[in-house]
Amino acid sequence: MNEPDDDLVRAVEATLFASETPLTPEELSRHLGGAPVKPALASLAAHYAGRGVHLVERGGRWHFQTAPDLAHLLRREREEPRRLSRAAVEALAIIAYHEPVSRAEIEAIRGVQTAKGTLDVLMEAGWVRIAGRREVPGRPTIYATTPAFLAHFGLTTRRDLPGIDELRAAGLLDPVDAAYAALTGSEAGSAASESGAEE
Amino acid sequence: MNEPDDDLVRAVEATLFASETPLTPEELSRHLGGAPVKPALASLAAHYAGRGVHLVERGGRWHFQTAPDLAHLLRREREEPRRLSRAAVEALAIIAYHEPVSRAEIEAIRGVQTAKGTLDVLMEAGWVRIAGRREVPGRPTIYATTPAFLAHFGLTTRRDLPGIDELRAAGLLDPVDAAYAALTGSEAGSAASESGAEE
Amino acid sequence: MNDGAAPPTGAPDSDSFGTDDWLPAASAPTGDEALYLELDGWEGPLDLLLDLARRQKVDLRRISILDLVDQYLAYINRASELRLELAADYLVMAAWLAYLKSLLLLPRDPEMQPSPEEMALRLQLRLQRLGAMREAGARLMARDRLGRDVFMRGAPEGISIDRKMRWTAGLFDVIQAYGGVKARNAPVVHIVRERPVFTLEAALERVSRLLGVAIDWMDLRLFLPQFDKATTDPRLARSALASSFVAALELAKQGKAELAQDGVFGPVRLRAARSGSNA
Repeated sequence: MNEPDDDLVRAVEATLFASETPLTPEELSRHLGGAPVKPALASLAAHYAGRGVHLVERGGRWHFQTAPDLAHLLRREREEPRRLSRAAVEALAIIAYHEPVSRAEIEAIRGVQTAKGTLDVLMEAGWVRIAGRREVPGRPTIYATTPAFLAHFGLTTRRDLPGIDELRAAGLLDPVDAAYAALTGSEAGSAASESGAEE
Repeated sequence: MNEPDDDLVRAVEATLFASETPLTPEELSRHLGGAPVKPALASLAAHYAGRGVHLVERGGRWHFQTAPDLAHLLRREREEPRRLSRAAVEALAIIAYHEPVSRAEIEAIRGVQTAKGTLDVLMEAGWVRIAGRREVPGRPTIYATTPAFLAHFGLTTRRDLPGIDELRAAGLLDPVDAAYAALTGSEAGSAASESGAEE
Repeated sequence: MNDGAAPPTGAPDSDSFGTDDWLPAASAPTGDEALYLELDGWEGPLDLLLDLARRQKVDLRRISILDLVDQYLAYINRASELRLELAADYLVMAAWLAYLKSLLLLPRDPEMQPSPEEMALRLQLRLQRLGAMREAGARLMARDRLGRDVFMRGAPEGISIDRKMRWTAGLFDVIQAYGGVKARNAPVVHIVRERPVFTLEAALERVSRLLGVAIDWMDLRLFLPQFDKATTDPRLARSALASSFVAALELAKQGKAELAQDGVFGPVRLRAARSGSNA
């Protein structure tokens, strides 16, 4: 086979590169003043065969495309750390302490509505899973924590979660005392007042 | 120089081919999992140097583009890029050669007021950006060129601006006051007359 | 591309510009009048001066300012004869140039600041700078331009970065949140914390007992039980004071005690009621 003219190869290369659509050899040839482009196409395809970009023919039209083994480079995931919202942390805590638990039960305990998206975030994080349905009227979905939850929070089992008594001792569970301590300025409840002050 | 890893070269090639915008080495590296991409860029640029497509650096960002000598083949179907007014061309040149520069400084060189729309056109084209304010009384806005400006005009850096070295050596980028002082050995202080001359 | 300024309609005699080939083709000047009508084509008097200087076809550094002044003034005069409306800045420049010319031609006044030579040199420097930037702009526009002469890839696949959230929370956040929820929604029971008080009954008993042994006015504070300050809650002492004061009022009401206070906030004194007298 004759080596195609180098200038023609370059012209074909540039034209296909700049083209917004794949081109047939006829279109290319017309664009390049009637030059016979097929040898140039073959030469280019051979040149690009081992590279990160390939020159390929699809249905009689030629175009450049990323080498198939590098297609994964076209999509990349980037992790972004993001803190859970308060609602999500509360829902997670309720699920952890009460599992398995339905959304209605979570809402009853939280005292406010819980958006569907809140539970989705917890499932996306991999900490909460659907644990079936409660066999009551309406058969609500029930939620439970996952092994990833235990792993993330450094717990061996759910029993490692501090109990109600410990929470109270830590001042995390006593709004009346907390309010009193805040009013009298005594030091007893400064930790508790923080949670007590939240609504 | 060490030959960069062939897989990395292919990955850089594929990523730059696929990217819709020029990429900095840092962006490329982040996309490719932190690999050091500069040797790969140099190797690719050398490989493409004689081809119909070139790998070029413009303002720290890299992209592939068609070889300039093939312009005649590619230009015909393309519409002309925006035609700039004379005022806009002058303002662009003044910003590029003097940046960062305030509107008053542009006007001092051009000898006429610069319509607000002139700078807007340059900013809309993506060639000029607001580069902050000059810390002098009135804190005027100052303007500078963008990487897109360098890309559009085929400049690797501002040092490639045509004739910039000669202009600087001839003092033609210095303000009139400084040039006058340099010529006469006088102090730059007596310079208020410059603006006085216009009024 | 009209930028809102006076649209550059092309300079007259544009082939004398050489580098200004990026301009729209100049309308061919057919005569004086056509030429002068092109006044709009200049971007101000400095631009006109630069054009006139270029017509001298010498290096701007060697330009004769006097010739240039003459040309400019001739130009403005001609335009006036043709009754063309001239923008004020052209006339101001003309006046200034006429003044400069007179200074350059008249005998020197050595005291004059700035000297006419300085003024002329500054004008020349300005023209050089404008000329340099005009040429730079033309050279810039003549480069291989992206989208006109060179092209980026026509149909890039695009690279996309999917952002994936990595949610973070600490165990303490979870526990604290649970405590918060429980606390928030527990049935509210108001419990007054038990605290040391000196009851009114105790105060009544103590004040009436001590009143019996007192012989004259005594400060109320002397009726209070003595607490060890180091070990006693100060609130107990305040409680005792309050209870004792109320006890004193009560005893006075019952006619068993007399109260006296010499001034506002002064010490409250009391003594046992003298028989037959009232408080």
